[in-house]
Amino acid sequence: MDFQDTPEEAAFRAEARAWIDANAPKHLEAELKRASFGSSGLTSEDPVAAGKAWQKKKAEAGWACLHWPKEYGGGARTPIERVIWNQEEGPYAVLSGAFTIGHGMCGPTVMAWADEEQSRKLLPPLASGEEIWCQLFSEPAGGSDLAGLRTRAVKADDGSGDWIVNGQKIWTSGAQISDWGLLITRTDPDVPKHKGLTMFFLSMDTPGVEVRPIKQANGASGFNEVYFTDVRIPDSQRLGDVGQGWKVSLTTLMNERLSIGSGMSTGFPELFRFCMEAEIEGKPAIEDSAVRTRLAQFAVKQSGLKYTGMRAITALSKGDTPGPENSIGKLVAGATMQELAMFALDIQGEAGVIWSEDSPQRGRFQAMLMRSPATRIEGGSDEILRNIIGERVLGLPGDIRVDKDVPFKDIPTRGGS
Amino acid sequence: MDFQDTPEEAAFRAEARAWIDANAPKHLEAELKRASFGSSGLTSEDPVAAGKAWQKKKAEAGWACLHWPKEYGGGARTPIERVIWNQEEGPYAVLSGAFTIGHGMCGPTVMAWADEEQSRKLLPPLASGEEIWCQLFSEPAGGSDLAGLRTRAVKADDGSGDWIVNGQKIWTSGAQISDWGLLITRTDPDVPKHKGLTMFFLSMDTPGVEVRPIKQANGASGFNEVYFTDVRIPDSQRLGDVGQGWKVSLTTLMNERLSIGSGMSTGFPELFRFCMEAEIEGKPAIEDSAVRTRLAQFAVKQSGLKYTGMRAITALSKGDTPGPENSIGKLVAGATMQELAMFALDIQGEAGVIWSEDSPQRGRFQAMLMRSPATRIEGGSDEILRNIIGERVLGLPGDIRVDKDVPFKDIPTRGGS
Amino acid sequence: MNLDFSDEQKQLRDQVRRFLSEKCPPAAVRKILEGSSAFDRDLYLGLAELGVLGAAIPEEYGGVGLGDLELCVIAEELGRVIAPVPVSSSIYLTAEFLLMSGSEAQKACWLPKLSSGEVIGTFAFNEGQGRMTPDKVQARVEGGKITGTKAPIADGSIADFAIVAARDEADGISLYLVKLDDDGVSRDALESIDPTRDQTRLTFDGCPAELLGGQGEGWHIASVVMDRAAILLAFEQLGGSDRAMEMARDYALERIAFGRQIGSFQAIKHMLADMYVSATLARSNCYYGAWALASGASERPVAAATARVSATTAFQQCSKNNIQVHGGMGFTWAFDCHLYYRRSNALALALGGLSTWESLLIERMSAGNTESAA
Amino acid sequence: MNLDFSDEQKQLRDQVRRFLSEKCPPAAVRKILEGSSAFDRDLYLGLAELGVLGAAIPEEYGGVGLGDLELCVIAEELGRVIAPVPVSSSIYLTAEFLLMSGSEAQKACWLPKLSSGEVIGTFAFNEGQGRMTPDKVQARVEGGKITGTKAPIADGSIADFAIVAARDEADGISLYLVKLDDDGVSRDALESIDPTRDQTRLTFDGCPAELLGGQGEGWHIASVVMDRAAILLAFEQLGGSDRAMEMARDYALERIAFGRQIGSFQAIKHMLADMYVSATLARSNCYYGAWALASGASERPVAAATARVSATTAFQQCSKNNIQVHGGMGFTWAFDCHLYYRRSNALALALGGLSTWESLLIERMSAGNTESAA
Repeated sequence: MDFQDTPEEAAFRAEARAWIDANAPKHLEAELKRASFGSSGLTSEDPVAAGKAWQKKKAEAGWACLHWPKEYGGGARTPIERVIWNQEEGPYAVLSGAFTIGHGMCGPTVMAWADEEQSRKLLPPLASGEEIWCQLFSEPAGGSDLAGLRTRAVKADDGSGDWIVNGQKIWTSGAQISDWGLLITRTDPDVPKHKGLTMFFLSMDTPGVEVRPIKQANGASGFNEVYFTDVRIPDSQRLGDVGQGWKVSLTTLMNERLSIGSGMSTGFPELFRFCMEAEIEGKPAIEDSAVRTRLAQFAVKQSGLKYTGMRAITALSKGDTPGPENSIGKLVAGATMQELAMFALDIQGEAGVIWSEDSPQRGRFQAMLMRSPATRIEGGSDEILRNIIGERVLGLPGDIRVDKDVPFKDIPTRGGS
Repeated sequence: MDFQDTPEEAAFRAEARAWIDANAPKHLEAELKRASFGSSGLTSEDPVAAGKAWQKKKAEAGWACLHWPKEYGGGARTPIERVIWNQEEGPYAVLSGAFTIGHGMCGPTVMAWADEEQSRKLLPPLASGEEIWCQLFSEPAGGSDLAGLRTRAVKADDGSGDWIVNGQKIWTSGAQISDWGLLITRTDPDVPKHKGLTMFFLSMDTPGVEVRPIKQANGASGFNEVYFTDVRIPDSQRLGDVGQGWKVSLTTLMNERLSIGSGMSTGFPELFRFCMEAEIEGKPAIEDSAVRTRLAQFAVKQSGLKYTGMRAITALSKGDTPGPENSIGKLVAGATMQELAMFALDIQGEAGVIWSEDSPQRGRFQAMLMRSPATRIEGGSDEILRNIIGERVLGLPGDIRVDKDVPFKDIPTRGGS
Repeated sequence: MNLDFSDEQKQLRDQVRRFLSEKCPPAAVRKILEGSSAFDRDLYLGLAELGVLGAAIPEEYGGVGLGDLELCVIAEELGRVIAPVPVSSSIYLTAEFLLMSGSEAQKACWLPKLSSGEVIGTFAFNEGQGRMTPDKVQARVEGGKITGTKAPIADGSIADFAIVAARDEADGISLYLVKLDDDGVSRDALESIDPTRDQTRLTFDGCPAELLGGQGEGWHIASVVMDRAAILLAFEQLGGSDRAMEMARDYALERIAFGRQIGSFQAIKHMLADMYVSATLARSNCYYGAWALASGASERPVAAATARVSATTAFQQCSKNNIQVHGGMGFTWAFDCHLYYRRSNALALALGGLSTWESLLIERMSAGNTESAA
Repeated sequence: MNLDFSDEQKQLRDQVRRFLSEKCPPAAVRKILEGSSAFDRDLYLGLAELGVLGAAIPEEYGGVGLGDLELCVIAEELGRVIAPVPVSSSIYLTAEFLLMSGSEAQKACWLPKLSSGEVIGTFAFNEGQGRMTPDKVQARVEGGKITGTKAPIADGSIADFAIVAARDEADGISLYLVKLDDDGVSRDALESIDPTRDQTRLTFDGCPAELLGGQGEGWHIASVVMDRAAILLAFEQLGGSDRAMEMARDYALERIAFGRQIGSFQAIKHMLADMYVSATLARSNCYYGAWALASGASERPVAAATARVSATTAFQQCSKNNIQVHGGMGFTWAFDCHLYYRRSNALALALGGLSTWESLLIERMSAGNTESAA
């Protein structure tokens, strides 16, 4: 039990800190600290351009993709070193938002399934931020049922071996700024649903690919729909065998779990600060016993997630593989943030309805209120996460599956009310 | 919208009040007011004997079984009159505890399924409290899955037409004081589970019937196990056709819902009184804002159940049949009472651990704490009630059933860990 | 004993529901959300014509002369369709202030116009952050002129006049009727979590203010009227809860995942059951509120807080879980789920937030109205 | 950075777990529940022999000389089996009081005997109903003799001596060491929700009382020691949470209803998932507490309250839902579910209930230890 750095870790931290101090775009720091809920906070510069510049600098000095091997442009650092880097990078980490999916999920999938030549071609520009990747998995009909996807890839009838893709993807973060996409398709609807899938990568410039932003409930547009109309993909851009797409996708999804940090935020630190300043009937809100009770329950969730993250890092540093138990982070953080936002607005009284720069903490709690429903859904809904914990952590039986051994085309697509 | 009696109702209330005033066993009133959680509160007299005496008095004056027809010993009163009677009977209603199941569930089932001669023989002594009935439905292997019962009835091989019953029932309230039992058995294990059941009634004196009390987690013993060893039942004591037992049992279970009153108690009135008296750091607990918040949430549950009960009575008085929407009473009351008890103990501080006559309200909150887990299970667990609301009130599809079209004997009985 | 609306009241409900389903589909709400104007004037005038605005206003003041129960029925329907109109400001509050405390002249002047929708009134109460307390009232009237800032004020951009709570010359709190077309009034529209209802900052710089009700009685009058309005808002929340629950139910029946209707999964089914429970408790508590409102029972303060706490809880729960049942689609701008989520969280704060009403409920119960606890 | 126990500490855990699984099966707990005696003396002496009681007591006082982290590991294991022994009274509290404030003579006299299990100590703090505050301390020492009543006192029937908080002659609060075999002591056993742990009323009628620690420092010393003990109790709660969750999980795998393992129903599966979440948060918060306990960090008061709030919540949730998963059988005396339910609710109140620790947590965070909030 020890929160101190080892001498080696302390040396690494000093090195990282010195380099960041000398190289980070300090003129952006104040803006970046305002980042919230999908917005980088940047207004004085284009966030993507600023992100690419920072990533390039990091790559040149060996600080990019610390978890990747050096031959692909990575830093080959230990898990603890990555954590230390993240702590030191602080607000500048927001600049890497556009690369999260490429570095965390697409890159490792390419590494695992592409041939060496492709990896050496595709990965270094991804590591250095020259190229951005997105993940084309979810579909309107899919939702939690990821394998229920309907985007079809069929062999071209011209003998070229190329594939022709038609269909629609949804919830694609960053599609509008991506150079490459990792695309899962259905190549055989006559077999059960997990068996007829095939994975490809493709340039987002390929003719027939159309990206349309989705306006979200909170007014932001972080996600996109991507339409495919007779999009031609050479067979050489296939990852894994035909029909092996589900297995390939699991590499991607498992890597999602590897991106552990210090636990997700519940919004508690902000609420605590707010309650130190706000008043209830003339006294500091923090002295109100109802506020204290709620705060205490939020506090132990925040700190529980924080130290769960540290326990995971400890395990990682001892060589353990992070498992499904890390599903608790988003499950707890999403629901807590939503409750917490409602509570913060309640303390603001009728003024809580106002969402402006003049609101407490520049309207952060209003933004949390409006963003948190998405947190409870994206990347695995609360219900899917509880299934994962129940089944994969606690070993309970799966749900009864009616779609398991049925040819995909025979699975119903619409209920009746 | 009106909480006042109509002139007819007021007249009925006056009549009931006058009769109760003249006839009730007033010397028991103080003790009966201490009733809690399965205990009648009576110590000076045998509760069953006292109950029988009161019931007999009521029957002689026409106040027994107000919802039954007169020919079976009932009072043939309207739903509103029953509610008024219940309000006026007050603490003396506790005396009728032993008859609840017989009057509310067994009697109506006999009425619906027995022939006229049997009804005229069986029902009047039940109405007048001379005889007590119990309901022999649940089994160890059954639980929420009521139709999964295994108690077997087979035709005697002596040509008498009698049935021979072997098996075990559980959670039988009042079995040790009952004269008659309503018994559901499996007569055909080769058909799907709901189809092979048959209902009987029998004297609890029948040879081979053995009653053993179950000690509960809270130390009380309100329930029993009942063992059947080669118990012989004449075919004339069959209710409904062979194989029709499930349908007969639904009559019983539907009648459970008819027993609506002013909503179940959550324990809120007691908690409110306690918070008026208790102190937190030298000030009345009721002035503490954390206490207020919790109390308010409990209060709206209590009052919500109370007025939901009144809405149901209003509907009943207009001729509507009470439906599955009444499932909310126990669902809300059980969970609320458990939370509320924990909260009351918390206010008591370390002294809350003590469960004695010297504890606040004679240990009522400790008793609630220890009894409430059963409330969340008995007569339909929280989970079953949510299924009922989801499916029968909101019209959502049933759970996927793996046991539906399978011969009963082929359904697995044990999982593996 | 009868805890239900009468057949006539149910007919009124059906009539209003039919009208609103035609005149106030989600597309109409979206128009306001997306900023075409601050409220739906056609809808508002249509409601006036239908007699909805004047339902509880006596005939002598141009109203229909029905009662409070009818207004409850109407409020529930307005809440179901989250109507983008200033009924709460102009009718539940302003008209009630006039009826309770207005002089004959004030009533005769304003009530017919409120009833016809010709003018809109609002209640300018809030100042600053947090729970309103008497010391927060800083707007001040001297020599018949009012000075001060009130925010946020619902429908402040569109109201023709406001009932304003302000310090009088004796430093007590009194209510004043202030016309908002005066040159001394500035109105700044505010961004809010629910743009389907206008929120505005009103600044008064020496505008004529006419006393409403007795001097120094402002806080008391406001408390009574806010209690009454709270019951009506609870009915709006109830309507919203029911609609959000129905949307979720319908989607759970229609949407297939893993080859099944998602409503067949207990996670979804039980979430819906809990929404139903919460909405049902709210309905029963609202009916209790309606009874207290209409009968003038001494329990009204307790009943108002009960209805309000219960309905706020229900609407927030139903609207957030409606999004959850819809999954990703529920979080798109294109689906209507967020309209209900926005409204539920805005209504939760109107006339004071949940914690305020929770505290009031217990304070009132402990002050003597304890019989309702039993 | 390393937030885990060392391999040696894990070996200790395994050793203690093996010992307890043999010596403290549920049947042993039931013996105490059903009144055969006030605690399991054989088990207690066995724990002493194993070095468990003296784990954190220095060798010079007859202990094993390990540290606080080892005691955390042990506490978790005792909690897992809800051991019916007075370790919390005698070790987490009494031994700590002596170590922190005892004179050399007091330490030399008592610590070896506590470590060997030869004597049992307890902390006599509580008076009356509700949260303990300094003004509730009414027991009084005059001329070296103590008079007053303390209840409920855990293990009061079986303790040989007690550390008693009482008014000193300057009306301050001081701690006194009082032998309980004195004629002036009466002990009345009290019925409790968890009969597997003794609760007693101690009445002192002029018994000899020996000052422990500085005069007037009683409240301060007690606060520090109770914080330390709270972390250890949180580990007991953590062990209990895990075991209750495992019992529920095992039953959900074994029990069939509707032809399926009940764990395949989402209602049960998700209930178990929520138990896991709660127990996991508690584990992480307990580790934070363990770090603060062992390192003497200034964050200890915050960490203690954090661990305690989290573990209390987890154990209550896991033990009540364990019964729910078991259905009717879970509510029988014969099944062990109620043993955990009882203990969880008793531990929730020990050293002050949830609301007390919630309030302390935020008070402490706002008093400056705010870095832990980030």
